Order: sequence, then C-alpha cells, then structure tokens
Amino acid sequence: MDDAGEIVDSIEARRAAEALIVDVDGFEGPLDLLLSLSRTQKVDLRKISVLQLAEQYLGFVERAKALRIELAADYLVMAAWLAFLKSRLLLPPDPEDEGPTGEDLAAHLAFQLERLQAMRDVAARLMGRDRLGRDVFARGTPTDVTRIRRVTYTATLLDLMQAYARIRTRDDFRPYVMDRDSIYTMEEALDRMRGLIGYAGEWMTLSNWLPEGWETDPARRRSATAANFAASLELVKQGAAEIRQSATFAPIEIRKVAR
Amino acid sequence: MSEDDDAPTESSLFEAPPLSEQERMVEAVLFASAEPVGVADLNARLPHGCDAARALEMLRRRYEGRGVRVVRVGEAWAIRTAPDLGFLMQRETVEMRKLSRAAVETLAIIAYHQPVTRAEIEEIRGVSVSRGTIDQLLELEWIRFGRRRMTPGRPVTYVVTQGFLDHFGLESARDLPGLKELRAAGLLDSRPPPGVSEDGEEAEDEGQSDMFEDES
Amino acid sequence: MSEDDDAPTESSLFEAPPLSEQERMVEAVLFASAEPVGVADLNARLPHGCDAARALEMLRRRYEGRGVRVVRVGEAWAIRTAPDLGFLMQRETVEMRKLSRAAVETLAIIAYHQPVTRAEIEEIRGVSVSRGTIDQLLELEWIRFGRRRMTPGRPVTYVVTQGFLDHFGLESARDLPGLKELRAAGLLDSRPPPGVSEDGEEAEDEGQSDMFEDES
Repeated sequence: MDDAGEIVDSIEARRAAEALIVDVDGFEGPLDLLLSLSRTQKVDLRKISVLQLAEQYLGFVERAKALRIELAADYLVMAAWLAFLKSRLLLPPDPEDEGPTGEDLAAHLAFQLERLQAMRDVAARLMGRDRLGRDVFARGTPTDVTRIRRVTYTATLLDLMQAYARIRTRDDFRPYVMDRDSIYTMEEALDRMRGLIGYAGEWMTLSNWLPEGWETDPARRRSATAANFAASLELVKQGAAEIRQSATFAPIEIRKVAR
Repeated sequence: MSEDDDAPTESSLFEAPPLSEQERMVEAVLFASAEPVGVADLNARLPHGCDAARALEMLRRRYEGRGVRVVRVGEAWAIRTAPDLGFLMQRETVEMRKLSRAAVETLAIIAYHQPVTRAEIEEIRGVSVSRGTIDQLLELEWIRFGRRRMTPGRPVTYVVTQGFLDHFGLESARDLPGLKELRAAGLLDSRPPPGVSEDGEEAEDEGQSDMFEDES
Repeated sequence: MSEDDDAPTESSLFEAPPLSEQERMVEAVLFASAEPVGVADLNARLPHGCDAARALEMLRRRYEGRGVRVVRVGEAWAIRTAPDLGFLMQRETVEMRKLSRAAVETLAIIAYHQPVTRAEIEEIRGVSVSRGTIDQLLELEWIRFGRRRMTPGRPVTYVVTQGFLDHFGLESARDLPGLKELRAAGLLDSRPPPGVSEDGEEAEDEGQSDMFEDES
C-alpha cells in the first residue's frame, strides 16, 4: 500500500507521471502539484481521498529523488507533513493526544485544494469577461475639463490708506515691527516654561505647551514650536526637565524632573 | 441623489434646470470623459439643485440597446461601447500584456477575499507571492492598499480598485462572477488550519463582510 | 453611398445587418475613435453591404438636441459636446490673494498723487517700482494711463480708474482722506514726520486737489 510506485502500471499513467516530473518547475508550489495529482482521481474535490493523494505525492517525491531532481524546500516540507498526515490517518487515534485528528487535517487539506481550484475557476471566468480595451471601449476623444484658475487680488481702503500713511511718515515706522508679530522668541518661551514646568509631573507633548493664540496660524505655530523646543532643551540642560521622543517624527514629550 | 421631487428645487435659490436638461448635461459630461465620473462629481459640476442620480437613471435607460451604453462602475458612471460591437474596434484595441498565472490567481484572490493580506494570499495559493506580481497589479491600478489589518504586525491589505471594476465590466465587487456560490460553499471563509486558535480570525471575517457592504 | 434600398443586400453575398444595427455600429465607432472618421473609413470598418452614410444621417438626427451631437469635421464625422453645454467642461476656481505691499503702496501713491509718473512714484516710495507691479495694477484695471507729462521725455502718467473707485467704495479720488484726517483717525502716528510742517502738508493737499482738477 505504501509502495506508491507500483500503482503506476498503465503506459498512459506512466507517461503522465513522467510529464509531471519533467514539469516540476512548472508547478506553482506543492498545493498546485497536489491539485494536479488529485485530477487523476477524477472525483469531486470534496470526496477526494486525501490518503490516496498523500501517497501519490510521496511517490512523486520519491521518484523525483531517484531521478536526482532538485526539489524546492517547500515541496519537501509538504512531503514531511503528508507523511505525518498519512500516519495519523492510518493509526488508531491516541486518546492522550490533544492535537487535531487526522480527519481534521485531511479535511483542511481538501478545503485548501477546493479553495485553490475555485479561485482558479473564477480567475478564468474573470479573464474571460468582456474587457475594457479588448471588447468594450472607452471614449476615444475625451474632452479635458479645463481648469480655469482665476486669481483675484484684493486690498481694502484701509490697506491703501495705511500704505500711504506708511510712506509719508516712513521715518516713524520701525521697519520690522509688523513682521515680528509672528515671532515667538526662545526667551519668551523659556520665561513661560519655567513658570509652568513645575506642574508638568506627567509627560506632555511639546504641542501642548504652545501659548494661547499660537496654535493655529501655521507661521505662529512654527515659531512657537521652535522656541518651545529650544527652551525645553535649555530646561533639560539646566536639569529642570526631561525630554523624550519615542521614534523619528514621533511627538516630543517633556516633563519636570522628579525630585 | 434625493428621491424627493421637490426638495432640490425648493432648497435652491435658483430653480434647477428641468430634468431633461439635466439628462443632457450628464450625457455631455459622461461622453467627455474616458474615466468613470462619480455621482458626487456630477452633482458638483451640474448647476445647483440638479439630481445627477435621477438624470443618470434616465440616461441609462435611453441608451439601452444602443451602440454605446451607460454603465455603472462602483460609485461612478461611464459610457462604454456595447460588448457585441468590439469586433469593429480592432484599431482601438490596446495591446494587453499577458498576465502570468500567478498574477491572474493573485488578482482573483484579492477580488474575492478582499481585504486580504499577502500572508493570506500565500496561504490560499500555497506558495509565496513574488514582489513583482503585486507590483504588476498595483501598476495596472487594479489593486490598491486597503486598511491595515488590526492583527499583530498590522499587515497591509489589498483591495481591488474602480479601475479593476471598469476593466472587467463589473458594477461592484458584489457582482464578481460566482461570488455567491463560493460564499455559500464556504470557500471564502478564512478557515484556520486545525489546531490554530480562531480568536484572531473572527475579527478578520467582520472586516471582510464590511468591505463588500461598503460597496453598496 | 447607394440611394437604392435593395442594392447593398443584393450585391452582397451575406445580408447586411439591418439599418438600426448599422446605426449602432457607427455610434460605437465614432464614440471610441480617437479621430473623426470619414464615411469611406466607416464603410470599410462596417460589415460588407452597410451604408455608413445613411446610418450616419440617422445617428445625426437621433442626437439632435441631445447633450452631444454628431458633427462634421472636414470630410469626417465625430461626436462632440453640444455647444451650449461647453460650460460643463470647465471648472473655475477663484483664488483670493492679498495685494503685495509694493502694489498697495504704488496704488496709494497713484490715488493720492494722480496723474503721476513712474519716476515720481519711485521718488515718493524711495525704492524703484517694478514693471510687474504696474502691470498687475493695470491688469486689475485699478489704474490706467493718463496724459503724458509735458516735460522732457514726455513720460506717461498713471491715474486710478472707475473700477478702483468702485472697489474701494469711493465717489471720487478726492474723497480719500488727507494726512491730517488719517492722523485724526489714528491711522498715523501723531508725531509729524521730521521736517514736515503742518503748513507744508496743507500745501501738499492743495497741490493734490490741483492735480485732480487737471484730470476732470
């Protein structure tokens, strides 16, 4: 019974078996090979004899070895597993053993084969559908939607008057006063953080430290974040705070040094 | 979108164009595009108060049996030539790269099991999936990344795209051939090998049915 | 081609498809073709015995008043968007941007000192005025060219437009508040700029009204 080689007796079957060996590279893995072998049983995959299939597979592997055909590792792993399955199916169940029964394992293998076959069948049906560019066609001359981007510039009367006033009284204006609106200095951040760090017993992300009114506007947030980060480093250097970041680009967290 | 006849016009400051006019507009937009156009996109392009879904339905019926058809592709719509006239279009036929058997099977597995991880594809095919196979399908824009699976390692999942539906003439992923039979036969269940705990797998099943529900 | 109904079928070994079917075929070919298709070309692509010219004529009539039309392009035929629906093929996005500081200042100087030459603007601003700034204001139709100054080189002058007055809600440029009013409104630092006396300012205001008199 375990001498699977003897089963192959007719010339036709032998030829088929040789074709299998020659085509070993053409198989897409052990499941594919098992599926091909199962076809010789010519039965519904649900009624397949897994024991017989296991013997066919092991016989195939034996012959491949005899012909010195290099089998990929996963074919050998499958062979070992099927040998195990075969022993499970043939030996009476061990009441001590809590693992799955041979029948469970066989049923799962049958399920896997049936599922793979089903996927192949639907893949063929899918490929046989009316396909775009082969059977069905899209518009040959699509009209592009032209995107008209219109930029409107606005200025208010106030802008205008302030601009004029600015020119006429230029010397009175400090040149950078407007721009510094969105600059939060490290000194400011340090002053503020020194007062607050005492309350930060838990880790708090840097973004929670931004002063009110500096969280939303991107330019102000950037400036305040940079200032707070620099101030945090200063506090760490002074031994007043701890700082951490769990990964690159992860939030930076700060807390006071526990005393 | 609204099924209510009066709502769109009432809620609008200006009266929406008559439905026949809306149908003409949808017709013009669909004809102008090679890609499927979404209903939301149509509503955004049509004048305020238009009901693209209703106009689409009228248009679809108007083109029944004609040389071109109004077809649904997921959440979008497109005009495509009737399949029986493909023989006239040898000149327009695009050379299709022959997909490998591995690619065809992988595509089918993704379509029927989506969202599906690479490990699951390998489990079904019983062989490892080469990087190139997935790449080829991504390049064809037939698959894309889905949500990460909430299991250890948070593996990425794959799902099929609107381009896939368009290419294979499917209204939605639920219209995949044989889907119902496969499901009834339990062949789309993620059945763990015996001896493997099922806890982790339950959550996966939910994710999968969600996916097909999403399509509706 | 043939005006005779029976001729095509008689001369053909196989019966030509019914005319309605030919019309479908022409529809599909015109739809899918990247170029307009000529009648001879259509006849070559359709099954033997078809009369593309008749089918085309039927198709053309079918699309009358629809969202797309069958139109003649030179010697060939194509499907095109109905002209009244062209607006659906463009999407306009309006972006509001604040005028640059240089532009606002230049505009203010023109408004307060019109008609003013470029050299004068530069003298008042204390920096050179880029061509782009003037062009932008011209494009916005807030300024236009005034009379040439009767000085050597006959430089062009700039004045503000009605569009400028409309945009800023002014009856005339003379309604623009003077420096004193600006100061009273708190728009100006209360200290007078060094070297500018109150008298001087008055004189300037007068000078300004003179200029407006010139314009009217």
